[in-house]
Amino acid sequence: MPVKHKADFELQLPECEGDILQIKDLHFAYPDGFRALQGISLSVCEGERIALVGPNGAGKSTLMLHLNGILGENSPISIAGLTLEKENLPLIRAVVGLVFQNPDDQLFSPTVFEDVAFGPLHMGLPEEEVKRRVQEALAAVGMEEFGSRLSHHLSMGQKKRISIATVLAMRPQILVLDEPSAGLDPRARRSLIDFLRGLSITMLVSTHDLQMVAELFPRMVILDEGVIVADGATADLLQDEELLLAHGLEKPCLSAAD
Amino acid sequence: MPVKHKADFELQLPECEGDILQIKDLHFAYPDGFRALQGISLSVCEGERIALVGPNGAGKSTLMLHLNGILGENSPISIAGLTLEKENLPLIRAVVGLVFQNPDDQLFSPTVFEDVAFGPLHMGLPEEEVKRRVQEALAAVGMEEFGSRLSHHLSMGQKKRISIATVLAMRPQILVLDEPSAGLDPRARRSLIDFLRGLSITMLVSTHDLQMVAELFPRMVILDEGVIVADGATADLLQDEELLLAHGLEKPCLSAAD
Amino acid sequence: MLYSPVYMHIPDGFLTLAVSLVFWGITIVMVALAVKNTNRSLGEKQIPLMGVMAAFIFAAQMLNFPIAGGTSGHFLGGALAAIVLGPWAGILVMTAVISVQALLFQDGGLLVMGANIFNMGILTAVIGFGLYRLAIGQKRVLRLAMAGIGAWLATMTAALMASLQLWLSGTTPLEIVIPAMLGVHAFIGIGEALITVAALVYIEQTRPDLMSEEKTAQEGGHGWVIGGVLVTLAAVILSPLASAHPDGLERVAENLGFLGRGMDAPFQILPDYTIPFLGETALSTILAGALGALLLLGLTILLGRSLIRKGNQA
Amino acid sequence: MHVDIIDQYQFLESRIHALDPRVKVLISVGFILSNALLPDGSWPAFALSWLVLLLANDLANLGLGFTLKRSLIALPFALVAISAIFSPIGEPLAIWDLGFIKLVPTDAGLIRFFSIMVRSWLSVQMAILLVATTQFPDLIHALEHLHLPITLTTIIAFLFRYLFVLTDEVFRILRARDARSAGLPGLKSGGKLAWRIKTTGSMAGQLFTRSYERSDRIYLAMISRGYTGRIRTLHPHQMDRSDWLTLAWSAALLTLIQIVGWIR
Ligand SMILES: Nc1ncnc2c1ncn2[C@@H]1O[C@H](COP(=O)(O)OP(=O)(O)OP(=O)(O)O)[C@@H](O)[C@H]1O
Ligand SMILES: Nc1ncnc2c1ncn2[C@@H]1O[C@H](COP(=O)(O)OP(=O)(O)OP(=O)(O)O)[C@@H](O)[C@H]1O
Ligand SMILES: [Mg+2]
Ligand SMILES: [Mg+2]
Repeated sequence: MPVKHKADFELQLPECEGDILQIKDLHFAYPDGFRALQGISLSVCEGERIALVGPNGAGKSTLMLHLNGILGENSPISIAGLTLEKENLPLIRAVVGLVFQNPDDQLFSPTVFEDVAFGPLHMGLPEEEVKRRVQEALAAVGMEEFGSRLSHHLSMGQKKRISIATVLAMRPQILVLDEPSAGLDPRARRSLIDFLRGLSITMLVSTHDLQMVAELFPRMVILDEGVIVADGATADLLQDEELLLAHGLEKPCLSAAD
Repeated sequence: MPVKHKADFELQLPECEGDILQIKDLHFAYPDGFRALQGISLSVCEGERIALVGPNGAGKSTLMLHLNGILGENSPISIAGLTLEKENLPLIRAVVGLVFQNPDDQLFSPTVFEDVAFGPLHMGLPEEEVKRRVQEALAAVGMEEFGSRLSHHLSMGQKKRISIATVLAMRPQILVLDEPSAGLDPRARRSLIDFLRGLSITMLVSTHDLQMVAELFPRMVILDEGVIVADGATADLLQDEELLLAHGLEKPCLSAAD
Repeated sequence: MLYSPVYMHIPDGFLTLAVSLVFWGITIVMVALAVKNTNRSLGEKQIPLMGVMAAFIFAAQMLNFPIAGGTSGHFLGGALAAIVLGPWAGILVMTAVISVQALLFQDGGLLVMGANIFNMGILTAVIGFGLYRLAIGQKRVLRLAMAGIGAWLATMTAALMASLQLWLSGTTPLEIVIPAMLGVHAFIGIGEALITVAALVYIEQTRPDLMSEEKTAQEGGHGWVIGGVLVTLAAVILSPLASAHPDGLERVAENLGFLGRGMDAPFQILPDYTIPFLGETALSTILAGALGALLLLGLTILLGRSLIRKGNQA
Repeated sequence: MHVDIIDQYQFLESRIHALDPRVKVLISVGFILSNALLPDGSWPAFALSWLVLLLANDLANLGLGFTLKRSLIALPFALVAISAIFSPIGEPLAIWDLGFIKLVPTDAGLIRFFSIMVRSWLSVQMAILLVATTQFPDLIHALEHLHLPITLTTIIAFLFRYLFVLTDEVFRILRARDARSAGLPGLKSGGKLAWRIKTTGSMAGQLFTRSYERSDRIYLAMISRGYTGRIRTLHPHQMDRSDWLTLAWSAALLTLIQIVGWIR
C-alpha cells in the first residue's frame, strides 16, 4: 500500500534542485574524539532507494542520525533545499522520518495508538487530523486493528512495522531505516521486504542483509571507517567480490530468492 | 582450536549407551497455559553437530532451556546418562553449556575475566584451576588479551565470543547455542563459523541462518509449533523447498559461500 | 514468584485517615518540589531518563541473591536511585515505582500511598543521598562505605517510620511493631547495602561519568547533607528510645501537641490503649526490643568509627 | 516476552469496562476513603460495602469470586496487625501463658483487629477491580485528566512500557546465571556469600547502565519525532450520561454505607 502524500496539511517545501538530499564533505567526531565520519558526500534524488552497507562500526548509524539533525548541528547537509540549521530542525524532522534499529527504543508509549500519534501531536496538528493520520499510517503497514494494543504485547515483526508507522504518520519525504530486517525470522523478513517494496517514497536503509539489498535497492553505498568506499548500482557492486571482502561483506545469494 | 577435555578435574560421567542426549516425548506448558512443546523426542550421539531451525515462536529456545534444567523439572530427558532431576542439576549444568542469544544477558560481570570465571568459581574449583581454565577458554575463542577489559565496551562479535568462553571454561560435554550468529556483521559471522568449525564437541545450535546450517551442521532438526516436523541430513532437507516454505523457512544460497 | 511484595508497603486499612492525609500532604509538597527541580536541572531529557530508571528500579527488585535455606535478599533501590540520579530525580523515580506497585499489583494501598512514598521514596533519598554527599571528596572506599551505610540506614529508617505510622494509627503497639519491623529490616538492609555498593562499583567501572563528584555535587547541595544527617540522628536516637520507653515517646508527642488530642471518633489518631503501663506482660517484649535496637545502634556506631578512622588515615 | 502475565487487566466486555476511567478512579478512591472513615466494628456497613463489591464484580463479568481470590496477596501484612488483639483495652478474654511471655487477648482488641483486616481486605479488592477493568494506559490518562503533574504521569507511562522490557531482561540474566550455576561431585559449589552478592550487585549495575543508555536512545527517538521538552497528549475520553449516572449512584451508595456505619 503506497502512502499518498496529498492532504490538507501538506508541507510546502521550497524548490529543490533535483536533489532531495545533499551532503557535502561531512565530518563528525564524537565527544570522546573518535572521528566517526571523515568526509562523506552524497546526493539523493527524490524517489531513489539507497542501501547503506558496511561492517559494524563503519558509521552508518552515525550518518543517519545526522540526517534529521540529532547529531552535528550546522552540518553541510541540505534536505529538500533546507540547510541543517537550528531554526529548520522542526521542519527537517517532518521531512526525514528516522526509524531506529531496536523497536523497543522507538516505541516508548504504552499503546500503539499513542506511539503513532506522538509525531503528529508534536507537530502541533489538531486532534482530528492526528487521528486520521494514525489510522492511515497503521493501514499503510497493515496493522489497522492494532491501535489499542499495548506495545509490549507485540511480536518483533509487528513492532518493526509499528515503528515504521510512527514515522509514516508524520508524512516524511525521506524514510531512513536503520537495520530494519535484523532479528526477524525469514517469514517476517519476507513480509517486511514486500511491504517496503510497495512503499513509494525516497528511502535510505542501512543493513547487513545483502540479499535484501539485491532485491530491493537499485543503488548501494558502501561505508567503511567513516568514508564512502563505493557508491553505485547494486548489481555492479555485488559482483565485485574483492571489494565486498575488503569491507567485511559477503556476496549474497542471488538465485534462491524471488 | 579444539578444547581438550583432559585435566585434573575431569568429570567422571556414568556409562552412556551411545547417546549423550536423549529426549523422550517431552511436553511443556508455560505458566500462562501456552503449550510450547508438544511431544519432542530426540537422540544425540557424542560429537554430533545438530542445527535446530524453525520460525519465531516454534519452541527452540524453550527446548534449549530444558537441556540444563532451567525449565521443566523432572522432564523425560537424560543427559550423559543422568536423568533431569533436582539432585542432578548441578552436574547437568556442568555437562551442558548453554549460551543465550543475547550476550548482554550472559555477561553480567564488569570484566571479561570475572565473567568467564563465574562458572568455574561456582563449581567450587580452586583458584589456580579457575585461572587456568579462564585463560584456556579465552584462548579457545581467540581473546586471550581481553581478560581485563570491561565486557560492556566490547563489540557484538566480541561479546558473542566471550559468551561462548564463559561456557567453555566449565568444560561442557555438550554446547548448546541459541542463535549465535544473530546481529553479527558478515565478517564477524564468518569468523564465528570458522571458530565453531574448529571446536570438536557435541553441539546443538538454534538459528535462522540456513546458510550457516548448510556449511556447518550435517544434521538438521526442524521445529514448528512445539513439534519436530523433520529430522535428517541437512543436505536432504534443504532441497525440500516445500517443507521449508511450510515452516517459514527459505532455501539458502548454497553456492556463494565456501 | 514473578513479583514478590516487600513487607514495607503498607496496605489500605492499616492507617487512619488522619495519618494518611498528613503524609499525603508532606509527600505532595516534596513531589511538587521534585518536579520543579528536575525540570530545571535535567531539562528535556528528564522524562525518558526517569521513566526508564523507574522501570529499572522495578526490575532490579526482582534480582535476588540466595542467602541460605530458601530465603533470599531483596532490593528496594531508593538509596541507589538517589545517589546516581540525584535526590530530586530519585524521589520522582521512587514515587512512580511505588504508585505503579500500588496501582498495578496492589502492593501497598492507595489512600496510604502518601505514607509509603514518604517512607520508601523521600526518606531513602534524603538519607541515601545526604550521607553519600557527605563523603564526597573522600577516598573511594569511604564513599562506597557511606553509600552502603546510607542504604542500610535508609531501609531501617523507612521501617521505623512505617512502624510509627502504624502506631499512630492505633494498629499496633509500639513495643511490638518496632522490634519486629527493625529486626526484619536489619537483615533486608544489609542485602540492600551490599547490592547498592556492588552496583555502584559496576557503574563506576563502566560509566564513570555518571558517578563523577561534580555531578553529584551539582545534583544536591549541603542542605541534603544536613537533612540526611539530621534524619539519621533522629532515627538512631528514636528507635531504641521508642522501643525501650514507648510511653516516653508518647508523652513527648502529646506535649508537642501534634497528636491533636481534641480530635475524636473517626479521626482518632491515638486510641488510648496504645499507652501501655509497663505491665508484666509487655515487659519481656520491651526488653527484647530494646536489646535488639541497642545492638543495632552499637553496630552502627562501631562501623562508623572504624570507617572514620580509615578515612583519617587516608 | 511473556512477563505480561503480571498485567492483571481482564480482556472482557462489560458496562464497568466501558466506563470512563476517571469515573472508575474516583469511585475506587471514594470507596477506599469510605472504608477508612467507618468506625471499628460497624459490621453491617462493612457487609454492605462488600455487597457493593460483589455487585461490581458481577457487572464487570468477572464472576463473583474474582477479586476475593486475588485479594489474598495483602494477607502477609496481617501479621503486623495481630498484635492489636492483645492491646490492653477492653475486657480480657483469656490468658495464654507461653512461658516466656503472657498473651492477653481482649474483646476490644479483637474488634479492632478484625476491623483493620476487613477494611484492608475490602480496599484491596476495590483496587483489584479497578485494574482488572481498566487498561493501565487508560488509568494513566485518567490521572492526567485529574490534573496530576504531566511529568509524573509520563514517567509512570514510561515505567509501564519499560517494566516489561526490563523485567524480561532480568529474567534472561537470571536464567543465564542459573545455567552456569553448576556443581561437581565432591566439591562444594556455590561460592562465597560475598561473591554471590557481588555478582548480584554487578547484575543490578549492568541493568542500570543498560537502562541508562536505553533512555538516551529513547530520547533520540523522541526528538527525531519532534519532541522539544513538552509532552503533548490526546484527550481520548469523554464523560457521557452513563458515566455521570454511575458516579451519582456510587456517591449515593457510599453515603448510605456511611450512614449505616455511624448509626448505632
Ligand atoms: N556515543 C559515542 N561516542 C563515541 N564513539 C561512538 C559513539 N557512538 C558510536 N561511536 C563509534 O562510532 C563508530 C561508528 O558507529 P556507528 O554506530 O555509526 O556504526 P554502524 O556503522 O552503525 O555499526 P553497526 O553496523 O554495528 O550498527 C563506531 O566505531 C563506534 O564505536
Ligand atoms: N515465559 C513464557 N510464558 C508464556 N509463553 C511463552 C514464554 N516464553 C515463550 N513463550 C511462548 O512459547 C513459544 C515458544 O517460544 P520460544 O522462545 O521457545 O520460540 P523460539 O523458537 O525460540 O522463537 P525465536 O526464533 O523467536 O527465538 C512462543 O509462542 C512464545 O510466545
Ligand atoms: Mg548501527
Ligand atoms: Mg528463541
